[in-house]
Parts: sequence; C-alpha cells; structure tokens
Amino acid sequence: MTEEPVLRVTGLRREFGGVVAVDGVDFEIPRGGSLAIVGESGSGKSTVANMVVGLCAPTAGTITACGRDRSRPARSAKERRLRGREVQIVFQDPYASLDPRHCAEQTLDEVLRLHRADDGKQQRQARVAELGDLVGLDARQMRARPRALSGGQRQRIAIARALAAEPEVIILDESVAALDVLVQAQVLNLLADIRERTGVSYLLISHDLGVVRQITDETVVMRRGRIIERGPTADVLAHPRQPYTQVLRDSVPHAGWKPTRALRALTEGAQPS
Amino acid sequence: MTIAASVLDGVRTRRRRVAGNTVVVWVCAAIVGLALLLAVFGPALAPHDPDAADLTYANVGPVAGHPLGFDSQGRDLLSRLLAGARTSMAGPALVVVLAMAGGTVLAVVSAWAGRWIDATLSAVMDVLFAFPAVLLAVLAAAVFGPGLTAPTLVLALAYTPYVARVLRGAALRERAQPYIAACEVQGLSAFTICLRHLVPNIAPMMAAQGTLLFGYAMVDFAAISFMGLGVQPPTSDWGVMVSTGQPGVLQGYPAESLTAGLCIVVVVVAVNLLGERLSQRSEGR
Amino acid sequence: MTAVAVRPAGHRSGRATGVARFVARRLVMLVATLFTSSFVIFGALYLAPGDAVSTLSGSRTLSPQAVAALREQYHLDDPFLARYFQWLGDTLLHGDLGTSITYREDVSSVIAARMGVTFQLVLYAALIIVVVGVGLGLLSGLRGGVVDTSILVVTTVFAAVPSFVAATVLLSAFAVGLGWFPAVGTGEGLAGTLWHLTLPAVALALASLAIVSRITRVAVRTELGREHVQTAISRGIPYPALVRRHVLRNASIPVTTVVGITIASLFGMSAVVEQTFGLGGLGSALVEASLARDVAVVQGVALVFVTAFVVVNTLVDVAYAVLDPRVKAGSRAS
Amino acid sequence: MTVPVLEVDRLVVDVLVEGEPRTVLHEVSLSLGEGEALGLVGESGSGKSMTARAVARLLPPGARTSGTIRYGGHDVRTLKGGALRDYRGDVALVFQDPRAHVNPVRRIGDFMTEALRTLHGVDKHTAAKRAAAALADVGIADGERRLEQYPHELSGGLLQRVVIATMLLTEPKLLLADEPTTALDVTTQAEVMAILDELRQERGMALLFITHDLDLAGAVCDRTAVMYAGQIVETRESAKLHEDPLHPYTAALVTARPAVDRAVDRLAAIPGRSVSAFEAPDGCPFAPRCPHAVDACHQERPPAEYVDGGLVRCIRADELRGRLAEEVAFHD
Amino acid sequence: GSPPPTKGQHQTATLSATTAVPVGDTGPLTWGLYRATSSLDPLTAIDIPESSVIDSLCESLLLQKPDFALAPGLAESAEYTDPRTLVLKLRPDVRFWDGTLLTPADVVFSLQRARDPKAGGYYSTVFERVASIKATGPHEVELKLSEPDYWLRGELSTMAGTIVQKNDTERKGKKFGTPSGGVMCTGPFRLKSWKAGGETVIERNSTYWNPDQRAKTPRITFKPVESSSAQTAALRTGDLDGYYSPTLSSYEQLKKNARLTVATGPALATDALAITNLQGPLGDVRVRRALSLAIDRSAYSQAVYHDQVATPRTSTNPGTWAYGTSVFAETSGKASPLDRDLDQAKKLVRQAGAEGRTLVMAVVPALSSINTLSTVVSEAARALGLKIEFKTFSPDVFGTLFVDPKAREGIDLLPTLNGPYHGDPAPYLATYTLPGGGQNFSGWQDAKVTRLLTAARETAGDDNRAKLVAEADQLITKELPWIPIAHPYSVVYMSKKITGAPASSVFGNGPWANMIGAARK
Ligand SMILES: Nc1ncnc2c1ncn2[C@@H]1O[C@H](COP(=O)(O)OP(=O)(O)OP(=O)(O)O)[C@@H](O)[C@H]1O
Ligand SMILES: Nc1ncnc2c1ncn2[C@@H]1O[C@H](COP(=O)(O)OP(=O)(O)OP(=O)(O)O)[C@@H](O)[C@H]1O
Ligand SMILES: [Mg+2]
Ligand SMILES: [Mg+2]
Repeated sequence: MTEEPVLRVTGLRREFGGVVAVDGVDFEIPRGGSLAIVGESGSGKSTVANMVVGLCAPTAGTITACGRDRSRPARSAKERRLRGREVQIVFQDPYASLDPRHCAEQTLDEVLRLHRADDGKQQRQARVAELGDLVGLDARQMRARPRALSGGQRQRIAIARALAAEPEVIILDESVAALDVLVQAQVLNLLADIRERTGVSYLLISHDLGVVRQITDETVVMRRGRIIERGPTADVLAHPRQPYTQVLRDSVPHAGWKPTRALRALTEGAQPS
Repeated sequence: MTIAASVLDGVRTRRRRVAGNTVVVWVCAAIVGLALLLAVFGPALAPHDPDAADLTYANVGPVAGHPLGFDSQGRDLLSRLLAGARTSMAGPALVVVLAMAGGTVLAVVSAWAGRWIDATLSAVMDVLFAFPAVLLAVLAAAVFGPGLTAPTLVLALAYTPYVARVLRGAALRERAQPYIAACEVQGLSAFTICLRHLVPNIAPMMAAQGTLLFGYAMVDFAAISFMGLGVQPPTSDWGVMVSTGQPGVLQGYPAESLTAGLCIVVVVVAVNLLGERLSQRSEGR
Repeated sequence: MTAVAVRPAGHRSGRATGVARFVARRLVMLVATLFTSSFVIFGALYLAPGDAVSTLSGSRTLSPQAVAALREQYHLDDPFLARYFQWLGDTLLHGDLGTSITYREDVSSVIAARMGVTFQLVLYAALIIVVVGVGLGLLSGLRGGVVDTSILVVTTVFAAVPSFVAATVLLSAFAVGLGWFPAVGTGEGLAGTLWHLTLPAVALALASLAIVSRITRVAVRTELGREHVQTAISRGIPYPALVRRHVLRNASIPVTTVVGITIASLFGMSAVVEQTFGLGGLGSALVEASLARDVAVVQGVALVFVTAFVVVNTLVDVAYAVLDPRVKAGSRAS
Repeated sequence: MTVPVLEVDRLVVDVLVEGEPRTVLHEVSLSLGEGEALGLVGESGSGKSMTARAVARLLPPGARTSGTIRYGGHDVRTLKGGALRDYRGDVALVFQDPRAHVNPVRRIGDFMTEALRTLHGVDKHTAAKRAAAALADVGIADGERRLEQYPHELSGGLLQRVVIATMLLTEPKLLLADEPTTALDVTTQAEVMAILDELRQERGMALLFITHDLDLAGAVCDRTAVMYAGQIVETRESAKLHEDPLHPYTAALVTARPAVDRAVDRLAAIPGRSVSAFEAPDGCPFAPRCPHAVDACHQERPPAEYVDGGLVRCIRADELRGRLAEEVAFHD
Repeated sequence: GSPPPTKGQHQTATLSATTAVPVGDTGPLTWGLYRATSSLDPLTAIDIPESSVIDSLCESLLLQKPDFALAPGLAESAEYTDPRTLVLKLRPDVRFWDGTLLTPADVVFSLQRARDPKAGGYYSTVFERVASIKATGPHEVELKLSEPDYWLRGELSTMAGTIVQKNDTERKGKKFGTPSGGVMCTGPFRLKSWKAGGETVIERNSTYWNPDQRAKTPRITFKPVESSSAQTAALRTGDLDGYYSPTLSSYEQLKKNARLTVATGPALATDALAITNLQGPLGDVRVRRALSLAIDRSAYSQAVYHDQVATPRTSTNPGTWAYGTSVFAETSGKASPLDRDLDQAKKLVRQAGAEGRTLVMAVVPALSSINTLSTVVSEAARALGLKIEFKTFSPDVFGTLFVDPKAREGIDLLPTLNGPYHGDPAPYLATYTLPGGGQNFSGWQDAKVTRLLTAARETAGDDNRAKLVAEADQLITKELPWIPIAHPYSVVYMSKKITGAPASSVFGNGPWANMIGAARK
C-alpha cells in the first residue's frame, strides 16, 4: 500500500487571456520526496508553483496537498493560515522576497506568531534561534536588515521563513539561480541537510540541470505548458527520450563541450512562428 | 492650482542625482524646522498683539520695538508674520495629512484589489482630476463660508487623486514583489500585509510626496486666500497678507506683501528641496 | 490617426478598434465628469448662503416687490431638484446653457465673449512653458556646470513663487515701473494681443515653467545615464546625434506627461492672473459668477474647463502612444 | 601567441561608491591576441564588467584609472576626438541584458543601421540591406520584417542575436561580450555562443568573453582569466583550468558546481561570499575563505607569477599545484 | 511707545463739482469700471458700472448738473400745477438714435415701466404716490398724485426718469438692456458694442438732438478692471484715460503722478453704520451716541479716504444739499462736527448701564474700507468697555444682508455706503427713519422725525422744504438710528491730456461723458 502523496496535482490548467500557460499538468510528490520541474523560460513552471501555493487560481484541474483539496486560492484568513502549514515557497530573488524593513528575527517571529499562536514570547525566541541555526545564520545576521546581508544569507532567511511554518512541501522556484556558484553550493548543501533532518519535500523549479541532478529524485520536463517527459532524475538526464530534453541536456556547458547552432535548430523546428 | 500634479507626476521620473552637498539639505531642514517651530510658538513669540490695530500707525515703517514696521491697519508686521505662521502652516499640513491618508488608502485598496475595484477607483480619480481646483475652491468657499475649512477640504480633495495615482504605482510595484507573495503564502491576512509590509515600504515615497505636497499646498492655500475665498482678514496668514498688502505694493508700502510673500517662497523652496531629496532617496532605495 | 500610424503593419484593424475604444472611453469619462460636476455645482450653490438677488442689488436695498419679482423671474424659489432638472433638460434638449442672472444674457454668449482671452492666455503660457521650460531643462540637463547650477537655483525659486505674487511683481516692475508692457486688458490684433498678454502669460507660466524645466533636466539626465545611451556612445555615435536620436525622443516621454497636465491645469489657474491683470476671461468669470450665485454661468464655464482638461489629457495620451511604441493608445503607464 | 590587439597592464580603477572613491580593480593585467578569445570568469562584484568598461572607455563619471590599456599602440585611456571614435569603431560591446541596451522607442532597423549611416555614410537602402544580411548571419531569416519591429516585440534571445548582428555590421576587431547569455535559456545560450564562436573564427575578431560560468568560458575561449575581488588571480589555458588549476579559488569554482551527470553527497562548498576589491582585507583577498590559507597569505598581496604558461597570484601556488589537481579530479 | 505719525490736514476749501473746461475734441478714450457692466436697462441700474454707462447713452426727463442741481432734460419743464399734479413739457425736437422723434408715448411707457413693480425695476417705490401717468398733449405728460409729493420731481432726474424708446423696448422684451438686445435712447453716445462680462464701447451719436452738448470724443471704451492694484497700474501706465474710483487706496500715489489729474468733488453718499437691532444694547440711544462719540472718525477718514471727506456734522452729505442750499448750510452745515469725546461717551455708557454688553458687527474682511471701519469700531468699543463681536461675510453674502431680514438676525451694526440718487437728502433719510422705510432695518421711529419728513414731502417751496429736512437731519443725528461715519468726496482720475469730466459723483445719475474733451489744443 502506497502512502498518500503530500502533493498531488492533476489536470492543472491555466490560461492568461487566451494564452495557455499551463496545460494538463499532473504530478505528485511522495512524503519526503523531491521533484524537479525543468523547462525553458516561459514554459509555465512558475505558474504551476503559484497555483500550488495559492497565489493564482487554476483554470482547471485539482491540487491536493496533504490529502486536502487546495484547488482554489484560500478565501478566508484561516484557510490561508492552514495552507501555509502545508506548502511554502522560496523565490528566486532573495532580496526582493524579503521585506527590506524587517530583520530575519522579525520576519520569522511574524510567521511564528501566526502559526503557533499558543507559544509564548520565549518559546518563539527559542524557535527563531533554532531556525537561525538550522540555516546557518549567526545572531548578528539574524538582527541585520536584508540590505546588510549577502545574497546567500538572504536566501537562507527565506528558507528559514519557509521552514518556520513547518510545511510538508517547500517549492524552490529558481531559488539558487541568482547565487554565485560558491554560495549556491552552500545553499544546496543546506537544502539537502534540511530535507534529511526534517523530512520535508521539495518541488524544485530550475533551468540548471546540475542543480536538479543534485537535489531531486524525480524530474518532469515542461514545454509550452505541458509535461513532455518524466522519470527519475538520473534517468531523464542520462537518457533523455524526447528530442527537446536531449537538446536541453546537450546545451549544458561542460568540459570539452562545443556550442553548436544545430542544437537549437532542432527545437526551433517545433516552433510555429 | 494643480501644479502639484505635474510635480508629483514628474517625481516618478526622477532618479538619483549625484549626491549634492548636504549643506543645502541642512539649511532647508533648518528653515523648515524653524517654520514648524513658528507654527507652534509663533503666536506666543509675537511681541505685540497681531490683531491690535492703530490706524495712526498705518503703513509706518520700522520704529523701535517694531522692527518691520506696521501694515495698512497699523498692526505690528513682525507680530503678524509670526502669528501668521500658524495658519499658513496648519492649513497645508492638514491638507497633506488628509490627502495622504485618503490617497494612501485608495492607492493600497486599488493596488491590492485590482480588477474592477481598481478600474472603478481609477475612473473616479480621473473624474476628480478633471474638476478644476478653482471651481472646487469657489464652491467650497460658497458653501462653507470664509475660513480654513473650505480651502482645506478643497485642496485635500484636489490632491487626493494625485497622491493616489503616484502611490498606486508604488503600491503596485511593491505588491508585485515576492516578499508580499511570501507573506500571502504564509497565511497573513491582506489587511496585515498591507499595514505591516506594504504601507511601511511605500512610506519613504509617502514622506517625499507629503513634503512636496506641503509646498504646493502652501502656495495653493495662499492663492485661495488671495482670491478672497479662504482664510479671511483680520486673521494673520501669509497668503492673506500678500493679498491685503497688494495695493500697498503699488502705493510704495510693499512691506506687508513682500515680507509675507518672501516667507511663503522661502518655506516653499526649503520644503521642495527637502521633498526632492527625500524622493530621490526613496527612489534610490 | 497618428496613434494608428506608428503601429507596425499587420495589426491595423485591431489597433483601429483600440483607438476607437480609447476615444469612446474618454467620451464616457467626459460625460460622467460633466454630469458629476453639474450636480455638484448645483448642489453647492444651492446649499451656499446668499443668493443672486443680492448681487443684482449691488449691496443696496431693494423693495420687497422688486425682490419678489426677481426671485420669480429667475425661479430662485423653486426646489433644488426642480431647478436642476429644468437646467439639465434645457441643456440637453435645447443645447442652450441657460441664462446668466448677472448678465441677463445667454450663457453661451457670455462664454463666447470671454473664452478667447482665456484660450489665448493659456496658449501663450503653454508656449512659454514648452519653449522656455523645456529649453532651460535641456540646457541644464545637457550642459551641467555653472549653467546647470544657475538654472537650478532660478527654477527652484520660480517653482515656489505663487502666480499671484509673480503677477503683482511683474505688474509693478514691467508695467508700472518700466512701462514696457500694458497693465491691463487685451490688445487688438496679433501683435497687440501678444503685447498685452505677455505679462499675464509669464505670471501664469512661471512656476510651471520651472517645474517643467526641472523635470526635463532630470529626464535628460536619466536618459543620458541609460544603458542604451552607453551602448550608443560605445558605438562611437557623435554627441549631437546621440542627443537627438536617443536622449531627446526618450526624455520627451515623461516631459510630455508633465507638460500636458501642467497645461491642462492652466485653465483653472488663469483666474488669479485674469483678476490681477483685469482680463475678462473664463477664470475670472467663474469666480465672479459663483460669488454671484450665477449657477448657469458657473456650469457653462465648468463645462468648458472640464472639456478642455479632458481634451488636453487625451492629446497627451495620444502623444504618449506616438512617442512610445510600447504604449498602446490610452494605456498610459502610471 | 600572436601580436596582442589589446594589452591591459596593471590597470587600477577607482570609482565613486556613495561619493567616496573606492578601488574596484586592482592591478589587472591581460592581453588578447588577434582572433583570440579570452574568458574572464569570476563571481559577482569581482570586477569583470568594470574591466570591460574600462577597456571600452565607459567608466562611470568620477572614475579614476591608472596603468595602461593599449590598443594598436595607443593608450586607450588618453584617446580623444577622432582617435577615440576610430577606436570605438574597432571595438564592439555586447551586454547581458539586451533590452536595456537597445533604445526602446526606435525600430530595430534604426538601431542596426545607426552607426553605418552616421559614421560610415552608408545610405539608408544599403544599410538596411546589410542589416538584413547580418540578421541572416545570426540565424534570423525574416530580417526585413524584423527591421520594422520595435525591441519590445522581440524575445530576449532574438534581441541578443540582433545586438550581436548589429555589432558585427561595422566589422570590429575586438568584441567585448559581458555575460551575453546570462539572461537566456540554456538552449538559446548554446546557440548564441555558437554564433559568437563561429563569427569570431570567420572574421578573426578578438573576443573578451565575460561570464561567471567556468565551463562556458572554457568552451569558447582559448585562455581564461579568473577574477576575485578586483584582481585576476589566475590566467591559464582554458583546457588546463579544469585539470590543473593553479589557484585555490579556481579549484573551488570547479568543484562547487553540481554536475549534470552525477549527484554528490555534499558539494565542495567553501564558506563566505565574494567581495569587491575595496571590501577585501589586506593580503590575499581570498585568504579568509581559502581552505589552504596560511598566516603569510594574510600579510601581503601575492604578486602575479608565471607558472606553467599561466599566471597566478598565490604565494602557495607551486606548493598546492598537485593537491588542487587532486581535489578537482576527485570532484570529476 | 513712540510718537504717532502726523496726520493729513482736513480739507476745508469748497469743492468744485467740475474740472477745467476742455478746449476741443479729443480722440477715443478708455475709461475704467471696477467691474463689467451687467445691464443697460435703466431700471435695474443701481451701481456705477451700469449707471455711468447708461448715463452716457440715455437721458432722463430732468438733468442733474455736476453740482446735483436740477436742470431741464428731455422735459423742458416739470412743474406742479397743483400739489397733486406734475406736468411735464417735453422738448419737441428730441430724436432717438434711430432718428425717430421722442413722443409722450415713450415717456408714459418709460415711467409706467419704472413704476410697475412686476417689471422687475428697482425704482417702483419712487412712484408710490403716483396715481396715473397720461399723455396730455403732443409734448405733454401729466402725473396725477394721490398725495402731494414734492420729492418726485427730483426723482425724474434719476434712472427712474430715464426715457427709453417704447417700440424698441417692447420689441426686445427680455433681451432689452442685455448685450444681445442693447437699448434705444436719445443720449449723446450710442452703444457700439458690449461683450457680456467684458468691455462696453460707446460711440458719439452724430445725430444728437442737442448740438451744444455733443460728445467731444468719438468713442469711449469702458474697461472693467477688478483689482485695485490693476486699476492703479492701469492709470499709471496710461492704459486707462480716466476712472471714477470707488476706493481711494492709491490716492496719494496717483495724486503725485505727473501724467494724471486728480480732482475731488461733491458726492451724495455717506459712510455709515446702520443700526439693525434695537433689542440689543443699541436700543438705548445713549449707547448709540456713546459709540458715535467714541469712534475715531478722523483716523478712519485718513486711512480709507486720505481725508478726502467732508467732516460729518449731520447724517447727510453736504453734496446732497442741492436745493435750499443756504438753508442747509446755515443749519446742518453749522452743526458742530461729530468729534471724538471719549469722556462723554464713557459717561453715557455708564448711564445706560451697558458696560460689558456685546455688540455684533457684520464685517467683510475682503473689503479694506469695512475692515478699517471694524478696526475703529472695535477700538471705540474697547474704550467704552463694550464687547464687540465680528460676524464675517464674503462680499457676495454680505449683499444678502440688505435684501433678506433673516440674514440680519443677530447683527447690531451693518456698515453701509449709502445715499440718495439726486441732490435731496430727504428721500435717503426717509428710507431708514420712517416706519416702513426700505432701509429701516431696525424698525426705529420717532414721531417728530416722521412728522418733519412727511411734511417736507408735501411742502412746495425749496427753502421751506429744506428747513424741515434740515431739522429732521439734526434730530436724526442726535437719535442716531444710523451712525454717520464719513461723507466721502467723489474722486476722478484723468489723464492730463483730457479734462472736463465732472469731479462730483454725478456720473451715477447725470450726463458726464459728453463733457470730456481735450485738455490742450
Ligand atoms: N500574470 C500573467 N499574465 C499573463 N501572462 C502570464 C502571467 N504570468 C505568466 N504568464 C505567461 O505564462 C507563461 C508561463 O510563464 P511562467 O512564468 O510560468 O514561465 P516559467 O517557466 O516560470 O519561465 P521562467 O523560466 O522564465 O521563469 C509565459 O508565457 C508567461 O508570459
Ligand atoms: N557605476 C558604479 N558605481 C560605483 N560602483 C560600481 C559601479 N558599477 C559597479 N561598481 C562596483 O564595482 C565593483 C565591480 O563591479 P563589476 O560590475 O565590475 O562586477 P562584475 O564582476 O561584473 O559582477 P557581476 O557578475 O555581478 O556583473 C563592485 O563592487 C560594484 O559594486
Ligand atoms: Mg519562472
Ligand atoms: Mg557584470
């Protein structure tokens, strides 16, 4: 008997005034699993993420999180709060995704007050410190405004904030794309640690196949709003079946790689324009 | 009357200038601070009763104890200028508070709610825009009679759409920021998000707009008083003094009009420069 | 038309309906504004203390019979809504704007008699704002140094000078003191009109001119600092061509908005200047008429002002779409 | 190595940061031969763009430079008037964000032919023809139509190709490409890189290619310079960087990247973040993060030394050479 | 403090009502008005911008000379054949601008129109004792009176006696007297153009029936100039050739100007405080007297009129004494001036037990003369131990106080500048002293005053009548239903190139513009 997945999405569709951004997307993430969505820019990845966290409403399809139907954005404040304990998101831009006027402690405390209303001030403080430890921020950094922190540190705060509500799933929408390689490596390690320790699931959205390979178990490939290929990450990347996935895979620079125009032409063929 | 409009609009196009010398900022801040102090303590500081008239001294120049001399009614000019600071600043300040409050609420509601609410509010704002402020001033003066009420209401009403428009842009930009989305995902209520995150983050913009608005409110207030629709003599008010002293300018007694006019210009210049700096800072955040 | 012309081929019909919808929206807005304003005006003047009879009597005592006759003649005692709808009906059905109580004349002819001055004045002031304001702004934006600093200082002060102060100072300096310009009235012919309206137009334009110049300066500076200008510099494009091709056109977009709003608001501001220079224009008519509770005239002038405002704004939006290909007609970025 | 087209020697650049002059480039030296491609790799803020800007004479107002930038026997820093224009005609730039670098209110055709028409006196018709041909070169078939469009009507990838085509119209001798593909999809990136590479080889253009992706630089550049905190810490043949890095920072860059073909337990991350030159401490700017740092590293700036045909700024370069190679190899 | 500055000297020299006689014709002129002409219908003309234009276009049955003395106008004579019959003998040769002759029908029509309250005219009360108006001959019109009324003859020289053409007026109906309708009159000028709210242009009537009085200028443009500083500026720059000023704020300045002639002349109006409430402290005549004694009239006259006033001795402006002049001069003219006497005033207040009581005065802060008046009144009240409260009005709403009794509620003092329309103080005094008088806001009455004025109205001889009026005048000045403050002179500013404009305020009711001509050859 298989366990109920923490997140299941079926037949998800979203239109923006006639433009179909997401079209019939299905996937599920088992408890503690990690799924990647890869695909070219504009293929609808972020739209899927936004629908899953309730920032935009699907045109059709269902979203089930932790066994509860979450197909519509929350209507009441209470429902929102409950959803906050199921799915959280970390965005690409670590600066813009933090209120520039609040330090990490304030940011985390606000979330804790919302989700752990029964906790006293001291308990909350302890939890804030714990979260800070978890993402590797020291006390000074916890009290600094985002402006005074580096990109990696900011992204750590964003991750801590996502963790504060103790959700089952964290969506990482290009969360490491803006970071320098060395910092990106730190954050990727951190994400792996957290998953190990807390058993949280990830939905990773990325262009970067190296990152995908590093922290996900399963991968779906999206193109023009549809899923065109899926499977275990290692398989998909090692033996891409769809021509587009192959192109994607071959476009990643690596030692001894030579760029060719032919690659792109392959995908261009499918484009109407 | 609606100079403020153009300025407010233009402010958005401004970008950080090479950091100018801070001396100017300090001088302006000092002037504005002094003006505010005068607004609070001016009437108390006045050496003579600003309304005590003695026609035998009408238009007499400076004498001992009366460094600026007397106005056409034989009242001490310095005392009137000092006492006038209060009405001259209080009215515009009230206008700024009202317009900022109204404009901010409208802007935030528009930006947050979007869709038809935004569209409706924008249309209402456009209608308000098209109303000539003079017309509003005249009508309000007719209904409310002379005094502070009419010009305050009118200018608050006239500035609100400008404030709303500028702040709506800022609020929309802010609303599109991921940190707001993150708050939503956390489950914070819309009201909380607006109050704790959105509004504080457009606050620098609000401060800048408020400051600039104050300068324009002072000018517009004075203009309304000048037309005889606002604060009425014998209340000492800089705008009124420019107006009542105006015949004197051609008669060779320009002191009342010019000193009051100078007070307005100096304070407005200082306020404008400060507002510009503030808005540069809020833009270059 | 022009908004259509800048569009690339292929989308023509879509754009055309877009423009039609834009114009339609503006018309609806105009009508809505006029309705609102007419009601507000009626309401305000109805609520306001004092009535037209006192103006007619010029603060002299009239016999009760005379007063009664006047009240009856001008329906001053009818209930509010009855008066409003009667006026509205007359306006909509007969297209006449009613009769002025103070001038005992059709409002349309009162307006016709006074409109010319105001439009000339606004046009002249607009011209000054555009030529001098934009000119100074360009100069200080492109030159920098002493020129920039002095223009900045002057415009900072100008921007803070209320038009009535400017009017008083100009009047006493250039009309009375130096005698270069006439003090009051409008002249005959083009030269006479220009000569008579110069001081009022300058007084009206002064603060706006300063603001426009400052905005232009900032816009020019902003554009000069843009990356595409840097690219053009790196490509070796000579400075004059650079300014012409990349700075002016782009900077004109924010400047147009500001100039448009400024000009639209001049109509309202003209009242002060008209009063000071004894120009019998619409602005002073508005003030006088509302003091006199001459509702029909207030309505008529408001109609002209509101329409002028909407028209100027519409022109600005069209200009916007022409200048900026990213903007569709009517969807001004705000 | 062929005759150097561009030679930068001990370039120091101070710019105004919040009104204060701050050093952002410290003794940057590099040279670029005819038809050669040099990669400039480093993390954010390391000074890559500043280097390109200094070469292109596009430093922000208030910037001060010392050292030399030589092009065709002249010091670029002192060029004036016609000579400067000639120089700019020879040098072309491509930036990361094509949208910001193309005037949004003018048509593509205008943008492309502007230099031809104003500087080279080419007539409108011919210029348009040449522009369309250049678009075909970069794989845009319907050039004529594109010329009539506005920048906002084109996608980022398309626009970047337009920019490249434009730069090539004036047949420059040196192309400075500042992260030209960072904003693009990987597939588009591959194509744009292919175009750049082809064109460079066909036309014998020298290319200074700036990126933060070591692999990408390695794929198109003969040599790669690695920057850290306003300094070039290592210049080396691209092929050798991956097997035999000389500087611990280069080794860290190589090992920190997750590979596509294999997941590792933990990535070899080093702590801290990259800094600008003026934020760097005394001594080796990388020392605080360097796993191999010793006390001496904190004392003074390491000089640039030649090691195995490459240049490196690390006092322990010789000592570490084998170990770094091992680290990298273990990673692979 | 410091010593008060020296005040200007009170003028005592007798005033000339005229200015130097012109030597010949002059070119087109521009004349200032403080606002635009709003009507040319004589019956609704009540203020300078209307009446001074109408007076150049239209003529009345009798004519006021600059010194307000009556002279034949369109009527060669207007005589009471008996106390109840006034017979008008019309000139046979008078032509309207369109060339038609003036007929008794036109006269009857004009007078009936003026008399009919429904016509909306402002002067119908003037005819309250008229029983009928009839043409009694080819050049004769007869007014039958219900009671004797010797004030009526003078009224024929005002707007009430101004003659318009019957046909034209009837044809134009509602448009009559408006910019689109215009008027048809007999005067030395005819209407050339008139923009609503703008300039009014009149031109010489070349077919004027009275060649002696023909206009000496081909055209006069009446230009409305609202702000007093613009008026001053326009006079100084020569944009205006002349101006009758309602305010004297720039008098000193303009008097010094080498380009201008400034002449002062007699006027009819009196600056006064109307008592509007007898229920309050002012119901006690001692308080009224005290206030009158405490007011610093000379300071006021200096500040507002630059001393261009007749020092008040009684309630009536000496300018109004146009008949029985010597009688008035001997009586009202010899009364002691209303000087300040604070001690006496305080005593009166004490006697009345009015200390600490409150007076409410209506003020219009936007009008500087009323402002100044409020200043002197408040000084006076302070000196007397009375409290004073100001109720402020905008100029427009202020007007309602004269029309609407409700608006006057709660007000004790109402500033007004008021006077008769021709050289007779009696009708003016009657408006505020007789029961039912049009301006008797407080309902004040005094049996003796009523008797004297009623008798005066029914007394034929000028001197006899003057005696009665003068007695009433002095009584009124004692009782003070209104408190006279100043009798300002009329002031005319004229470019030096012209002359002849009357210095008096006759421009409100008599011909004046035709007298202006070139000052030099
Ligand atoms: N709010 C919106 N209104 C209209 N269209 C939208 C909106 N959001 C997204 N789209 C469109 O939907 C499509 C998918 O966008 P989405 O942001 O999901 O792509 P993505 O895969 O996340 O791309 P990227 O990798 O660039 O982030 C795009 O064509 C985009 O233009
Ligand atoms: N216009 C400027 N004014 C002042 N300082 C600047 C300016 N541009 C860049 N800097 C500073 O110069 C240093 C080097 O910046 P540079 O842009 O060369 O970095 P980079 O290596 O190109 O980084 P990235 O990968 O983020 O583009 C940084 O510290 C940066 O903050
Ligand atoms: Mg996305
Ligand atoms: Mg860079």
